[in-house]
Formats: sequence, C-alpha cells, structure tokens
Amino acid sequence: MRILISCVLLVILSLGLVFALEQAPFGSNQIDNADKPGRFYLNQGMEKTGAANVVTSVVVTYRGFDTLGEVTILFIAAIGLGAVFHSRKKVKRYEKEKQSASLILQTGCRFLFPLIVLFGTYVFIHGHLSPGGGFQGGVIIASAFLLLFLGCEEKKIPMKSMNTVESLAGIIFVGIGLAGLYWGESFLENFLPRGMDYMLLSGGVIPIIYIAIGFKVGAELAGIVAGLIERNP
Amino acid sequence: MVAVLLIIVPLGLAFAMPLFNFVSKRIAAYLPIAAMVCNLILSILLLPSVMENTRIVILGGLPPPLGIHLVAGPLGVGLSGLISLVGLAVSIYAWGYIKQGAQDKYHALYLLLLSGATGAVLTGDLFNLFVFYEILCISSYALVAYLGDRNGVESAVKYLIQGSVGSGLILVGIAILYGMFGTLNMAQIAIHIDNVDSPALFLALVLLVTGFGVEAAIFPLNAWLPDAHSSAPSSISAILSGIAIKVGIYAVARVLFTIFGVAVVFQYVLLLGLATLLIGEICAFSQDNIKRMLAYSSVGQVGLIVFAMCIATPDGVGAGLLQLVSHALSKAVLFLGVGYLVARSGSMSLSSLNGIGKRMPVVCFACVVAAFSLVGLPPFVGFAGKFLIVRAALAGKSIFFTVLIGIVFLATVVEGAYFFRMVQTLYFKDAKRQIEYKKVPASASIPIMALVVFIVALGVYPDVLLPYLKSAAADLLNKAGYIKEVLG
Amino acid sequence: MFHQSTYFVGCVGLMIVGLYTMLTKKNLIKVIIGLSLFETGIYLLLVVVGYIQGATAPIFSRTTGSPAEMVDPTPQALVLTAIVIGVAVLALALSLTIRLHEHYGTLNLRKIRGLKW
Amino acid sequence: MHIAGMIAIGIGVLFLFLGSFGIVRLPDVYNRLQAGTKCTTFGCLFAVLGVGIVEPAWFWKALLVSLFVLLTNPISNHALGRAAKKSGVPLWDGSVVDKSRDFPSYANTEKL
Repeated sequence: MRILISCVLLVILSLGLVFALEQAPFGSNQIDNADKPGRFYLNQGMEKTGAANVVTSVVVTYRGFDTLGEVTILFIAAIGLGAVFHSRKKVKRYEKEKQSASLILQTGCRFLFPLIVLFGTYVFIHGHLSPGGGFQGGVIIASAFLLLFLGCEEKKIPMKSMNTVESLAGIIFVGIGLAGLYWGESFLENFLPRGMDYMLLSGGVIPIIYIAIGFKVGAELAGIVAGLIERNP
Repeated sequence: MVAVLLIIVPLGLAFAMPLFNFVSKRIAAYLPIAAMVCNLILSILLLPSVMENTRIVILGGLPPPLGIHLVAGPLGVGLSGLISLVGLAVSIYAWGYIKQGAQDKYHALYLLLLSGATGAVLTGDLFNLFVFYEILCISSYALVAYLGDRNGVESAVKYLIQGSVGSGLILVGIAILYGMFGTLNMAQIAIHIDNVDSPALFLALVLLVTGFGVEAAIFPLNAWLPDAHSSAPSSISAILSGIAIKVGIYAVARVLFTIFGVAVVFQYVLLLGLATLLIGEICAFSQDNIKRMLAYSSVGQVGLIVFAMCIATPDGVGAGLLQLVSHALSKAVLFLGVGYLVARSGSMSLSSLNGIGKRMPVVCFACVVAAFSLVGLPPFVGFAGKFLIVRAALAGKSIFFTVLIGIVFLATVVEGAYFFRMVQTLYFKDAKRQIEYKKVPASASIPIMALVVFIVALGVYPDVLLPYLKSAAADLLNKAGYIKEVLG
Repeated sequence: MFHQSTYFVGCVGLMIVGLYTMLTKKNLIKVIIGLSLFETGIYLLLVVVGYIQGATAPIFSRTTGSPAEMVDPTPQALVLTAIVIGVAVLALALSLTIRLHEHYGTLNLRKIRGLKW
Repeated sequence: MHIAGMIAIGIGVLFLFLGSFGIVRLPDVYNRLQAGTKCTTFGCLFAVLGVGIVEPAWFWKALLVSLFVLLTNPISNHALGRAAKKSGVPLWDGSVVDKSRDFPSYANTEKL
C-alpha cells in the first residue's frame, strides 16, 4: 500500500517535472544575451580577475558570499558532529578484536600519504588556473588523513592543531573580505593586482582565499572522518 | 555598506571560537551576547536611514544583476533587529541554562544559526538565500540533537530528512528559474517573470514554496515541528519557534510576493494557512506535554501569520508582520520560562506543574503574560496583531473573508482554552508533591522580563511599530518598487 | 548529439529513484542513501541547465579559449556549493544515525517510535 | 599512433568489462576480489596509457596515473581480502586451496 501510494506520487511528480522542463526554453538561447551574468563572466571575467578558470573567479569573487556560506556549512557539520558525539559513551566493543593493519597496508599508507597531500596542495594552489580549487584540494587532503586512520592506527592526528588551522583559515577568509571592504568598495572585492595571466601569482586574492579554503576544508573533513570513526580520536 | 557586518560579525566570532577556547573556556558563552548586542545596535542605527530609501550592499565588486548583493530594506533590517533582540535574550538565558555537553560547540552553532537567519532575511540573491537558509537549517539540526538523548536524536533525524528533501526541492526550483532566465538576482527574475507564461514557472513556484514551507511548517509540511521543538533544549526551542520559523515565512513571502507576484496563488496559500491554524490549535488542545503544546501552538500561529500575509493588502501584510513580531516575543518568553519550570519539576507533563506558580512567581507571571498575548487579550501586543488582522480581512467586505474570520475566531477560542488550562494548572491547582524549588538565576529572569516589557509596551503603544510595519509591507508587496531600488 | 530533454529524463530519473528509496525503505541508512541519490539528480540537473551543445569547459589556456564556445560557469559554481552542502548534511545525518543506533539498537524506522510520528 | 592508442584503449575496456562481469558471476568474496582487482588494474593501465598515446601531450601524466593505479589497487585489494578473512567470511565450497591456515594470525577466524 505504502509502495503503491509513493509510486503514484512519484509518477505524477516525474511527469510534471519532465513536461515542464520540456517546454521551458533552457540553456543556450538564454545565455547569449550579453547582460546575463553567465555571459558577462565569460567575456570579462578573465580580464577583470586574471583567473584563467572562470568557474573559480565566479566561485571566489562574484559569488564569494555563497562560498563563505558554504565554508560555514562545512564548519557547522564539523562542530555539529562534535556536539552530537560529545555525550557519547566510549565504545568498548570493538577494542578487543581490533588488530593493527598489515605491513603492506602500513607501508603503502606511509608511502602514499605525503604524495596525496602534495597532490591536494597542487590542486588548491592551481585552482585559478586549472580545474580544481580549495574544496577539491581540501577533500583530497582529507582523504590522505582517512588513509592514515585506516592504515596507521598508532599515528594520532593532532586534533587541537587541526582546530587551530580551521579557525585561522576561516578568520583569514573573513579578514580578506573585510580588507576588500576597507581598501576596495565592497566586501570580498578583489583588491590585489591581477598579475600575469596563466601564472601562479595571478588572480589577485583568489589564490589566497583558495589556500585558506583548502586548509579549512581539509582540516574540517579530517575532523569529520575522525569523528565518524568508532575509535575516539 | 555597514549592513554586511550584521552577517560577518557573528560569522567571524563563530570562526574564531576555537581560538578563544585556548585562552579560556568561559569566553565562549559571552561571544553570542557580544555579537547580538553589536547586531542590535547596528540594526537600530540602520533602521531610520533604510526607512527612507533601501540600501543596496554590493558584494564582490559587481553591481546587482551580476554579483550577489544584500538588500537592506525596512523589512530585512527590521527582521534582523528582531532576530538580534530575541537572540540576545536567548543567549543571555543560555549562559546560565546550558551546563552540559560541549558548551563551546553549542555557542558556536547558536551564533551560526543566528547569522544564517540574518543573512537569509537580508540577501537579494535567490541562491544566496538558499545558502543562508541551509546554514540556519543545518545548525538547527545539530542543535536539536545537542543533548544527545533519545528524543532529541530521533526528532533531529526526522527534521533532517524532511528538511533536506525540502532544500533539494528548493534547489530544483532554483535550477528551473536559472535555466529560464539565466540569472539568480531576485529582482531580475521578477522582471522577466511577467513576460513568460509557462508550466515550468508554476512548477518552480510550487517547488520553492514547498521547500521553504518545510521550515515555515505550513500544513502539510509540519510533521517535524512538534517533535523537534519539544525535544530540543528549551533555549533552542525558543530560538526555533521565535526565529527559524519566521525566516521560513519570510522566504515564502519573498518568493510569493516579490519574485512571482501571482495573485491567483494567494487564495490557496491562504486556505493552507487556515488549515495550519486549525490543525495546530486543535492538536495543541489535546496535548498533555507542555512543550509539545507550545510547539503545536507555534504551528497554529504560523497558520495565522500566513493567513494574514496572504490577504495581500498592505494592511494585511502589516498585520501579519505585527503578529510575527508578537509571536516571536511571546513564544520565546514561553519556551524560556517553561524551560526552567520543566527543569525544576523534572517532567514535561502539565499535571506535574500543578501549583508551581506560587513557587516561581516571576517566571510563571511572564509565561502568563506571554500566553495572554498569544491568545490576543489586551493590553498585550498579540491583541494589536489579531485586531489588525481582523480589520484587514474585513476591509474588503467580502463574504469569503467574513467566513474565514469566523474560523479564525474559532481557532482563537481553542487557543484560549488550552492557554487558560495552562494558567489554571500553574496557579489554581494544589501541588501533589512538595519539591524544593531553587531560585531561578538572574541570567534567566532578566531576559524573560525584558521580553515581557517589550510585549506589554508594544501592546500599549503599537503605534511605535506601525510606520515600520507599513514600509516593511510595502517592501514586500511593491514589486515594481523593489525592482527599481535594486536595479536602479 | 541528443535532444536536451534526454538529459532531463536522466536527472529526473535519478531524483525519482532517490525519492522512491526514501519513501519505501525501512532502514535509515537506505533512506540516507536515497537522499544522496536525490541530491545527485539535482546536481546533474543544475549542470544540464547551464550546458550548451558542443561547448567546452569555461577554462582559458594559452592555446584554447574563446568565450563564445564555453558553457555557462554559474551553474557549475552553484553545483560546487550544493555538493558541499550535501556533504555536510550527509555527515550530520550519519552521525545522528550512529547516535540513534546507540539508543535503540536498531535502524528500522518502523521500530523507532519513541515519539509519535 | 592514433590507431595504436585506440587499440590499447580497446584492450583496456575489454578487460574492464571482463572484470565487472567476473564480479557479478564469480561465487565468493575472494574470487570476486580477484576479478575486481587483476582485471581492473590491467584494464585501467591500458586505458590510461592508450589515452596518453592518443594525446601525446598527456603521456607523462598518464604514465604517472598508471603508476599510482599499479601501486594502490593491489594494496586496497589486499586490505579488503584480509579484512574479509579476518572477520570470518567463508570460502566457496569448491575452493581448492587455503594457504591462510598455515599462518597463526589467521588461525581462529573460521568459527566467527
């Protein structure tokens, strides 16, 4: 009965969605209009910000406030996880059966950990030139920590310094925004010179913000992973 | 330009919370108070100037149709003032009330919740509205489960699942609107929307209203509310009932009035609001658990506010906004007061509160004042709100509205019945067992009494608020004016 | 290559599969998987909305790059934001699930009825 | 050059298909791991290298990618298989040999 009702509901919803979407004039013909934001970003984004990756310039400057909110949401998830788990009793069930990882896994993890961190750093430093950016690089770094949790259990993650990094990166993001308000005209304005095209030092504040985001996301996701693992970090 | 600080100050303090913890663990509780005082002062300073003309705050260095911008109009700044007022009271209360769990995390989440609410009422960009709405929602999911007890976690799971389906639907709506118009600026969408007639538009409207309606708890999307509001810590219940629902209503109103502005839909939403009112009040009447009763009463009040707003005349919207203010103040007082009543008596059932009024006179007096204000007795602010709603509804002299107002009166009678039952329990029943009552700390009684003073003062002199309400209603209803102010 | 509605059918299909999973499954973990599927469908929809037939990614390089042949960058930025929000919700949902399992010893939603639904 | 690259990609795709087919058809965890790792490692290697050959500018990057696939895929497979064995997942009835009995650390995992 439950299944029948939900099927009927969903069929109605999907038919409605598909019919409505079919008739809507989507995509190409809309963006051709020059006063549309998308076209403006494509035509002028590169000259204004100096970032070769237009998506990055949209994410960090034009829609930078969204990105601030997005970083905040990850921060909320990390704190919320800590708050929800705070009153939890320590789980003892798995302790006695726990065995350390095999030599192959440990060696592999030790070998791969710096390489993955290096790759993550590459991704977020080159966010304004190539596909990638702070979030993607941060996630890659967090995956390195996940590997460390899985492979080398004896290595403790310094959660206190992680929290410091997270907090400092957040403050730097907000601080750059306020600096834009002070030296420029609006919050999160790109007040630094745009630099040489296609070089690492281009795009004004974009690389700085992306480095801050990379550190913040990496620390937060590592904290989330540490929280979700049964063992108390 | 200053309006951006309303969002940035709480956000920055929340980011800095771990650093302050290294200095001292005790600082965490003071940060929300500091942020809210700052916000309150800023809002009050901004309000007179934005009354004259709306300020557009550019973000990221691009003018409105291209970048994100904040709209510091009378409605946005007024609501942010309300948020910081209630937020200040609740944060002072929480300073003494929250004694267990990770307190620094509580205060950080609380700050983020308030900054999300402030951002949502100020922003002028559809996707940015979604982002701040999500900040509000996600921090409230975490806060509902803050104590980690059975009911809290369970209701947080329910809230999370319903809320995230809702936000998914909002995102689909935004995708459709972006696909059709190639912009996310609410004013620009509003310009283009009049020229297009397409079923996709109707779909987008339904999706957006449904999505934001989950937070606003409009029937039939209110299943999460009684559980979440009754299982959360009382300070969080107060902020959820007082602020979070209001942001949902604001978002629904913004979508309905400013973006779409289609008069055909108002009647359906009005009927939905009426259904919400009736269902909320009737369910509240049948509750024995006092926090659940208050939560259902919130559902009913939301219905009333939605009803008033969907009359869609300046008077109606203004009355709805006054009722919104009244409900935010009264329900905050009720939840805050009941928090200590429940903590002292050790149970949430009404019968355990028999005769508690003689033991805890201050808190109970405040609860009674707030309850009377919600029922709509003079000289409290609730009376002014309900009176204006009735006047606005009867202004058109249509039989339809006369019948509807009859139903509203019926709901008010039900509401009065259970609130008087509460008053009777508090004062006129003998306590079954004697409990040692400790004194309520000043950190609780001062904010409660301050809010009570507001309830009474605004009830006696509602004229103070009326010009603000008028321009806020114009801000919401005057689509052409909004577009002109944003796009120049 | 395809008519644009083909893409929409794919996105809507994913969303519907996710919603169906959420509505009918009893296990909370499966409900969360359904939520994740639903959100994935939405991300695809957002990307499709900004797609232009035959256009490339909006990244300039020394050799290529004419703005006329690029897709709209805004939906891609939106998808980035939406994905991060989805991840945050997912993390919180899983943590709540762990706590719920500690309290009830089961994840069957028909058995978790401490409060009235 | 183009044709050689395409052939390499074709071989890779064929092995990837066989690997996924094996995951569906083989009887137990250990056999499926075999299909899921050996075939996909080999297939991935050829597909990535083929891309590198078709597009010579990417050759060194493709080589690096294939190197990492070669490094990580067996490690993860080993970890999965070991975890399965440690937590007592039984072998298929038709299994011929079980060398793990010779090692003391796997001794008391059968009864779980």
